[in-house]
Parts: sequence; C-alpha cells; structure tokens
Amino acid sequence: MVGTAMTRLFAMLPFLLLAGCDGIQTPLSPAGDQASALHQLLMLMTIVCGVVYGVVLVGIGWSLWRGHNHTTAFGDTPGDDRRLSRGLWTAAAAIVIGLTVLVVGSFIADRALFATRGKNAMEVRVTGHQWWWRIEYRDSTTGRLIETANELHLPLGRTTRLTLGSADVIHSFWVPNVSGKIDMIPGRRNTLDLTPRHLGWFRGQCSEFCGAQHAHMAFDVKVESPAAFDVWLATQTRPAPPPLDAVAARGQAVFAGPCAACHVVRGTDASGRAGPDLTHLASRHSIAAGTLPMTRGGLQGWIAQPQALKPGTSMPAVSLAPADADAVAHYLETLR
Amino acid sequence: MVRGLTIVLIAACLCGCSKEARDLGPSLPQTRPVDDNDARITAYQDNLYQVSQGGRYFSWYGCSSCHTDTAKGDLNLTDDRWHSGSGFAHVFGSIADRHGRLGFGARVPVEQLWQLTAYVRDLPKHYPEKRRRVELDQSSEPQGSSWSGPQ
Amino acid sequence: MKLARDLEIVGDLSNLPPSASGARNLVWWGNTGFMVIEGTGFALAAAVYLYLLTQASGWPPKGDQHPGLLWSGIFTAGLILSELPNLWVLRCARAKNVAGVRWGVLAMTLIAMALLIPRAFEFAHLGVTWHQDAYGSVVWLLLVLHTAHVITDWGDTAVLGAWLFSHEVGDDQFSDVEDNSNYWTFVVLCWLPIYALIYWAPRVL
Amino acid sequence: MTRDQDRLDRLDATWRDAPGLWGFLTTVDHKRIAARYIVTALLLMFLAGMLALDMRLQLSVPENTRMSPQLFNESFSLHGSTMLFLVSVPAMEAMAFWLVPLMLGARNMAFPRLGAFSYWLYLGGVLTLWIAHAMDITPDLGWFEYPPLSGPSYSPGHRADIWAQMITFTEVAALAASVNVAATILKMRPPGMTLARMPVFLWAMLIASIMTILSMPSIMLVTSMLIADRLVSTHFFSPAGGGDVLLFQHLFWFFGHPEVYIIFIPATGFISSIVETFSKRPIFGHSALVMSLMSIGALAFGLWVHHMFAVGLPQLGNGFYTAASMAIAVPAGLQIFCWIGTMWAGRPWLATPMLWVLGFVATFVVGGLSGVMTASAALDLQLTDTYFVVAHLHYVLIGGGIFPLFGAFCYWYPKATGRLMSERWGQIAFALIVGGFNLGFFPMHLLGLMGMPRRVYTYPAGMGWETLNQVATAGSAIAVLGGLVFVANALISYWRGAPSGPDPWGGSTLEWASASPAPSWNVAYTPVVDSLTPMWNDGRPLRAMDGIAIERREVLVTSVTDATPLYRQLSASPSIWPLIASLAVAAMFLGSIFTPWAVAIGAVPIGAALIGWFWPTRPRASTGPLRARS
Repeated sequence: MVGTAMTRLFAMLPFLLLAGCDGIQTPLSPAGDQASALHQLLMLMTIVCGVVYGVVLVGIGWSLWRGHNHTTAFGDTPGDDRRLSRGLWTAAAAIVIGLTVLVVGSFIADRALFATRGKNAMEVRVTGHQWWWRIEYRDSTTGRLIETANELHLPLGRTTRLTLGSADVIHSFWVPNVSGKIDMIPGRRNTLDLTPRHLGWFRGQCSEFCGAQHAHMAFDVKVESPAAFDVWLATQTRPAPPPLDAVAARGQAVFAGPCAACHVVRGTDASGRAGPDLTHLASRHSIAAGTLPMTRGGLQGWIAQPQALKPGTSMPAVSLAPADADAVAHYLETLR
Repeated sequence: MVRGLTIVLIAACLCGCSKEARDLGPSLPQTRPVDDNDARITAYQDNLYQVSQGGRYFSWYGCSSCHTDTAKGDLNLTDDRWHSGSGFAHVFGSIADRHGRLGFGARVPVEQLWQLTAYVRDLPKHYPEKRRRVELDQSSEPQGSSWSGPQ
Repeated sequence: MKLARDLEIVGDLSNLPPSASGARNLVWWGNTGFMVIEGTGFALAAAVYLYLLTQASGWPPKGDQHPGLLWSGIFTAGLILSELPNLWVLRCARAKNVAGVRWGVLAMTLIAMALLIPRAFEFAHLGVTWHQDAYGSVVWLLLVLHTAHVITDWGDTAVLGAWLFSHEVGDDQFSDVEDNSNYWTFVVLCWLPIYALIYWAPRVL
Repeated sequence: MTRDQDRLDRLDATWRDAPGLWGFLTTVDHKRIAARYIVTALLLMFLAGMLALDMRLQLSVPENTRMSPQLFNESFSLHGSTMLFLVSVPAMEAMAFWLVPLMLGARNMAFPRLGAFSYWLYLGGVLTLWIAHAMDITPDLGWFEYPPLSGPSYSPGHRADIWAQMITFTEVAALAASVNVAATILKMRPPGMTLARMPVFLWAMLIASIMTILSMPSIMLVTSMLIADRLVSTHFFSPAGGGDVLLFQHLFWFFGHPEVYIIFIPATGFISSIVETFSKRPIFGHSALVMSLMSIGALAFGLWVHHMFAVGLPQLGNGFYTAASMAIAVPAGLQIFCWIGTMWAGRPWLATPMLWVLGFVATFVVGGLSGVMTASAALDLQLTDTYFVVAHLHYVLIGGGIFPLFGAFCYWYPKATGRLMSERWGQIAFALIVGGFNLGFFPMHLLGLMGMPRRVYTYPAGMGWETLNQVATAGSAIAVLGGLVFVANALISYWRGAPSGPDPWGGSTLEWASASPAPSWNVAYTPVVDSLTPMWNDGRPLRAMDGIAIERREVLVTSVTDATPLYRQLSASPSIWPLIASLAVAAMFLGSIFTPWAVAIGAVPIGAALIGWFWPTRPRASTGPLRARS
C-alpha cells in the first residue's frame, strides 16, 4: 500500500516536469533565461536523484530476498564481507561521480545566473514593505524615478536589473517563471537580473516570512514587447488624468481627505508616501498586492473592508458614507 | 485564601492576554473617544501591539520630525507634561483638532488616531535609547511626505 | 554463533583506588566539557566582533572613543600575575598538601575579588555605551561575558575554600581544587584574545 | 545475569529511590529521568501534531478563512519550535540517557544529578512556551525568528522573548545532557570495550554530544543578543546602528545546521543496533560507519551557509558551499550501503523495529536526495522557502529522525517494560504512519515546484494547488491516526503485553544482559567485553568482574581509549537540589524577559541552590582554623 502510493506519486513527478505545467508562478515553465538555466539543472538533478533512489530500493529488495532464501540461522557466510567491501568502494566511487556531475551542473547554472546580458540593462528599484511592493522605474528622458506598485513590466528579451531593498523587515523577491529568488534585506542592497523570453502575465510572491500578511504579498509581472513596454512606461510617467465626470470629481475630493495622507496621485494634492502610489492604479492587474482583482467590486470591497480582506494590513478601515465610498471607487477606476 | 490567590492568578493571566493580544481584523472603532473613560480605551492604551502600530504612524505621518526627544515645551512629548490634559480624549483631541493646517482629524483615519494617541501617551514611559533603537530600525520607512528609498 | 546467557566471574575490581587525579578523574571530563562549551561561546562572540568590524566603515565608529588602556592594563596584568599563585595551588593539590590548598584557595578568592575592582573601572572607561551602536554592543557583550566568568569562578572558589576549611580534605577535594585551578587558567587564557580584540583591534586595525 | 538473591536485595536497598512523590522529585535514576523525557516529548509531539493537522485543514481549500493569519502564524511557530527544540533533540537525549549506561553495563550516568537537572530545565522550557501559549503570548514568527521582524520595532510585546528564552532553557539542558553523555561514554565503558569495540550506537551518541557542545553555544549567544536588542536596546541586528541582520542568520544556522545532524546521528545509532540484531550478523563496516559519522559531524559545521543562499552572498563562495553541502551525501550514502549490506549478508527478520528501518531508508533517502537538490546554490534559489523545502525537511527529520525513534521505541520497549508490544498493531501503525506520511508530504515537493511558498496561511484559487493540498491534508490525517494506534499499542501492551524476558530479540549488545525491566542498579556485576557484539559469543558464558560496591552507590571509571579500569567513583545519591536549582535558573530566565536586573538578582538563588547541591557529605574537618569543636 505504501509502496504503491509512493510509486504513483513519484511517477507523477517527471510527468509534471515534462508536461511543464503552464502555471504563472512556477519554476517548471520557465519564461526567462535565468529560469531556463535553473529548469535544466532541476531536470538533471531529478533524473540523477531518481536513478539513485531506484538503486537504493532495488538494493533493499535484493537484500531482503537474498536473506530470505538462506537456511542457516546466523548470517556468517564466508566471502560476504569481502564482496561487501568491494561494494562499499564501488558505492563511494559512484556517489562521488554522481555528485561531481551535479556540482558541475550547479556551477554552470550559477554562472548563467550571474552572466551579465548586455551592458545596458534597464534598472528598476523594488522595495519590500509590509505587505506590498514599491516599484520604481527611471524615466529615460528626465532621469526621474517613476513610482508604481505591485506590478512589474518587463520588455521581452531585454535584461532588466532589479535593485532590491526593504523598508522594514526581510522580504524575498521571487518570480519563479523568470528567475530564482533573492532576499530583500534591510541595510543591504541586492540585485537580480531578469531576461524574459515569453510574453504574458506571471505572478511573483514574497517568499521570506515577513509578518501577519506574508501570504498576501504578491505582485503581477507582465512581459510585453519592447514597443508596448515603452508605451506603458510613457503612460506611467504622466500625471493622473483629471476627473471626467461629477462623481469622479467628488471621489477625488473625498480621496483628498483620509486617503491622501498615505497615497500619492501625481497631478493632485494627494502626496502621502506611506502607501502605494495610485496614479495609474486602474491600469494594474490586481489590488492590495495580489489580494483582489482590479474590478469595481474589488475596489469597493477594499475601501470598505480592508481589515476583513487582509487582516493586519496597514490600510485602515475608513468610515465613509456609502455614496462617498462609491465615488472614490469610481474615481480610482478612472486612474488609468 | 487559596481562592483569593486563584483569582489573582487568573486576573494576572487575563491581563497578560489583553496586553499581548493581537486581534487583527475588522472590529475597530470608527468613532472618536467619548471622554477619558471611554470603555474602548483599554484595548488600545494597554495593548503593546496597538501602541507599537501608533509608533509607526507617528513616523509615517511625520510627527517625529517636530516632536523630537530634544524638542522644547509643547513639542516635547516625552517629559510627561501635558499642556491640554493627559486624558485619552484630551490627547486625541490635541492630535486631531489642534494641529492647525495639518488637520490630522480630517486626514488620518479614526482608528489610526486611536493608535497614535495610545502611543503618544505611552511615550514618557519609553527609555530614550529604546526610542532611538526603534527609530533607527524604522529609518527606511516612509516619513512624512518623503521617502528616499531604503538606506 | 549462539547467545551468551551464563555469567563467569573473571576478576575483582575491589582493589581499585576510590579516586584518581587529573584526566583520570571523571569530574575532570565534566569540567572540561563545560570549558569547551564556554570556550566556544567566547570564540563565537569574538567572531561576532570581527564580523561587525568587517561590516563597519570605521572602527570604532565616528564619535566613539577608544576604550581606556589604564584600568584594563591593570586588570590584565593582575590576571596574568594571578596565574602564579594559581599554578602554585595546582601543585599543592597534586602534591596533596592540605594546608597549601586551603590557604592557596583562600588567596585565590581574595585575588579574584580584588580583580573585580579594576574590572569595574574598565566598564566605566570603555568610552561607549551598549546602546550607542553595534560596536558598543559587542564590546559590552565581550566584557560582560568575561566578567560573568570571573564572578562565577570567584564564587566557586570562595565556596570551595570555605568547605576546605570546614570539612575534611581528601583525594576528591584535591581533584576539586585541581579542576578549580584549571578553570581559572581557562578564564585567564580566554581573556588574552578578548583583551586584544577590545583594546587593541580598534587601535591597530 | 543474576547470582544470588541476597546480593540483589542489597543492591536494591542501595539504589532504590524514596517512595512516592519525594522519590519522583529527587530521583537520579537515569532510566526514570529518560522515561519522563520520552513521555514529555511524545506528549508534545502529539500536541504539535494536532497543530499541524489544524494547519493542514486550513490549507486544504484556497481562500480559507477558518484560521486567522495570526492564529496560523502562531500555529506554525509553535509547531516548529516544539518539534525542533522540545521534541526531536530531547527525545534523542532521552534515548542516550536511557540506553548508554545499560549498553555500557554501568549502574548510572557519570553525573546523575546533572541528568535530573537537565530534565527539569527542559521541562521549564516546555512550560515556558506552552503556558505562554495558554496565555495568548504565543511566538508567531516561525521556528527561526529573523530580525528585524523579531526585533524591538516589529515585534512588540513578549512573544519573541518567550521564544528566545524557551531556547535558552532547552539549550542549557541539552548542553548539560551532552556533557553527561560524553563523559559517561568516554570514562565509564566496561573493561575491554576499547574505542574500537564501541557499538555504533555509542559512537553516534558520543558524536552527537560533541556536536551539541560545539554548536549550541551559538544559538544561546544569538538568542541572548536578540533579547539584549529588545530589552536593553543594543544594536547587534540594527543596520542603521552599525549592526547586521544577517549576523543573526549566520549564528542561527551555525547551530541550526548541525542541529539536523544532532537529531539524525543518534538515529543512525538506533538503525545500526536494530539492523544488526534483526539481520542476525554483526553489522557490516563498523569502522566505515564510525568514520562516516565523524565526517558528517565535521562537515556539518561547514554547511550553515546553504541555508542562506538567497540572501545574496558573494557568488565566489557558492561553488564551495555547493560542493561541501553535497559532499555530505558521501558518508550518508556509505552508511545506507552498510545497513543494506548487513541485511544482504544477514538473515533479515521483519519484526516491527526492522519495518521501521525499511521505512526509514525508503523515506530518508528521498529527503537526502532533495537535500542534494537544495544544496545547489543555484537551484536553491527556486526551492528555498517553498513547500519543496517543507517536504525536504520533513522527509529528513521525520524519515531520518522520528521513524528510527519509533523503531527504537519498539525495539527497546521490552527492555523498558518487560513486555512485548503487539506485532500486528505495530504493523498497522507502521503502515498508517509511513503511508500517511508519504501521502501527506510527497505532494509538497510538487507544490513547491508549482510555486507555493511556505508559511502562507492561505493561497488564491486557480493556482493549481488545490488537489495536492487536499491529498497532503488527507495524508497527514492518516499519519496522525497511525500515531494514535502506535501510542495505544504502547499503552495497552504496558499492561497486557506478553512477558518478554530479558532478551526477546537475541540482541547483540550489553543492555540485553540485564533483566527486563532493568532494575535500578542495572547490572549486578561489571561485564567484560571482548568483541563488538558481546552477547553473541558462541554460547560461552558472559564474562564479568566483581568488586564494585553493593552497599554504596559506586560506579567503575575506566580509561578513555582502552577502557582499563582506573578507580571506583562514588555516584551521587537522590537529591531535591537539581529541582531547586532549575527552579532558580527558571526564575532568572523568565525574569530576564522583563528586566536586565534579573540576571544579577537571579544569580543569588542559583548560587544558593548550587551550594545546597554540592554540600559536602564528608565529615567536618578536625584540623585547621574551622575545625569542628565537639
């Protein structure tokens, strides 16, 4: 019973690896150079380790079968020790050879991770906060830092160099489809190169425990063509569009009260820095660091009940009249 | 006598609970304290987590830039002298209504004002080195309307 | 092969002595075990010091004074000199000299107590508080760690001395005195690298 | 080895504990101390297992709100801290306490009162953590609490302090126990048991003790530094104050990595004993096994960095640490070879203890191989802090530590109780636990590879993690059920089991020479050893020596390498002082959560307790200035 369960589960592993499930947050379907190098290493390791495990199981089976077929009560057959000694040396040699293969494989993958692709990598600064991500791009014309949050856009085929830091505790930046993780450590600055090779949406998540809402500290990654990326960056550089209708204008006015103390909407008086920049909030895929989808309902829910959706988040419950809350949600929806 | 002791022990345990409790979630006050004896005060003033959250907002909203350890007179919050009363509602009112154009009452959500008040009233009990230690730890966090990136 | 069940008496151990000295004694190994534990603690604390040193831009950081050399010098000289009576006590213990270990241990108690005076002044002249910065913290850590050992051994020696006077002195007590002596030597030896770290690393490095 | 009844009666009078509660509080009998260690650890294993089941239920469906994040974080912190600090290591110490003197044919440990002190202090750690939990002051930052999250700024209150002081308790206890075990093995071996004739079990316990002595000071130092940061505002882990948060990780893992082997190495001792007895031949490759243990012990201290590959260390060291971490597979692989080889050349008999050995090999090797994968500095960046690591560490710790412990429990149960456990229920428990475990934890490898991070209290729907999480939950439930069967079997057999006699398995080492259950004095005579398997000597009588006193508590001390008899040592009698001393130490530890003055003030009662502990039993002096006047 045990054996079958094990065997079946183990049989699933290579299947899954080969099938390369099309997840948006998995090292198994690599979409970047770094993840590809690691994926190859993973395959090599899985095969070598699988073979080793098979050998061990066969060894146990053989031993039990051989012992079972003896007739004497005590195991003192002459010659066994000599054969075993030879076996011991063979085993040692085999292990050393296997490990050498793996160490070399690991070394090659390690080199691939740190090889600089193109000297003029685009620099992006990512900072971990409890529990969201501040992301800053540099505007190539003015040199100013353009801030956004919880969504990383990457141009296809170009290397982006992330500078990773933390404002409070240790976090860890991980987009498994593109590369391995690197911790974001207060007082230190780490860098990570990302060279995406597939278009599409991916998901990243904090992978170092960072407090109550560690589970809801995710972000979206969009890999797009360089042209689309440039359009996106240009949009992000612009200040927020002015409100187009009366409801949106009312929303903006309400927003200037309790929301503006923590949030920036460029082009308005809202200039608080404690929370995420919301200038182009509606252009993003999700809100509250991957907690909710970017929909009207999501926004309304988040404004009304942040502590129910993400208990412990720094986003406070704000007592707004229902009409005001609606207006704010409507206003935020216009921030494209 | 044994019974008395048991009660004292249980009471001590319960105190331990409320002091250390960390109730995350949506049951927080949406209105100002009624007066200095508001029943909700204990849940903030005597809770280490709420006080500490207040400390973070104290820095986020830029309070610490004026209210330093060496500030003079009114601005010094560590000397345990309160110019407009040390009661919870008094301090709450000072923060919310008596900061002129900063207008915290309108800008800061009520729940955070509770936490800020609890923190400010707790400040005189903190050792200066402890305040400095915490401030250094949080020096990369946003302060006021500026944030220049992690140190 | 068959299983053994019967018993055959092949010798008698009753003529063995009831105690032994030095490394032959069981307690010596316990004592050594604890010295290894504490020595590892010292080594790791020293590693912490060096680690923080390599992380810092200045050592000591700007604004901190160098630790004072006078009282630490007096303490260090006193500690090294205390090794002379200590070794003498060790020889007395090995020679099973009752009067020697009694008065020697009493003397060591007084010496250890006297050494606590310059040690107290050392703290006062460190030039930094533990809450100033990481440099201050680690300097205090090293000094507190060592002082804890001096105080512990002082207490241990005092109680041992009292019992040497109040109770009979036999072979086990000579072993105790030996172990106590060894422990003091350990305290002295641990201090030398720590002294170098606290007082000379900031000046030389 | 019984001779005449009179001798046994006199031994009994000498070694007997006081009756009742007083005897319970004062005993220094290594078997009683070990038994309470085991019972406490098993109880905690049950509680921490329930926490695990609770968490598995929470994770069985996405977006679950059954547990709040705070409760979930407390649960995994309590689960991990309990299992690592209060179950695994103490259980291994308990096995050493219980078996080492028996296997040496000695009457007690080297330092009996220190053994009692170790247990009381360990119990103090248990109570600190779990009473704090009852009072809702549960640590909530995992079993390693990295600053700054655990520092004064982000962990208000005393949750982190409770965690840190719980560690101080257990580590002081473990250090004292290790000195005790090491001294016993080195100095109290029976005549003839030279180092070369020491069973693998004793080597394993010796090496684990030495590793403890060298690694645990590190965690005591680092938790003390954390408490100092929180209590007196030192700056060890404050980057802006010149400190460094990675310093904590270095010191923690300098202990944390050897810790894994401190759990695993004693387990190799159990495995070696069981394999030998149930293969009915001396273990193959005794010296290879011992050399492997030594090299694992040495290598373990060079590997801590492989827990920190993702922190962004200089790339230069990566190759070195990868190679060094993988190198540990060589000695571990050779050990596996020796055990399988012994079965191959022997006559394997699949009684329950042997089943556990098979379960161990099949499970632990998976953990070892996933360990090789995480040892790669590059690949680890995709694996660390995901469910792959959760799977890996459970395969290593449960497969490599707890399964052998269960096997050892079944193997030595008759020696401890004089009764046999039910084989049939033993097989059922084995199948449920090993099957449930693999069903529960193997899917976690896949979950990790599918991107699920560890320590998340919930996860969004649509990530493809649902099914595997449900399988994992079902597996854990089956394993817990198996655990209950195991415990029930042990409990029922205690009263109903068939009498076992002194040696039901035909064991090879000396513990099988004494009666079952072993009497308080263990052995009536001092055995003399001339081979690795003294109980397997072609039917000749077991040779022994007389002369260790029976009217007073006396043990034989021998030389370190050759075990030549040196002298007869008086062994400590029962005493209440170890308990009082540990209470005094506990008061100091707990006080220092709140004020630094507790260290100074608390030293006074500790000193007083130690004076009471070592108060001379010899007569008052008749010479010198303080001589007694009558």
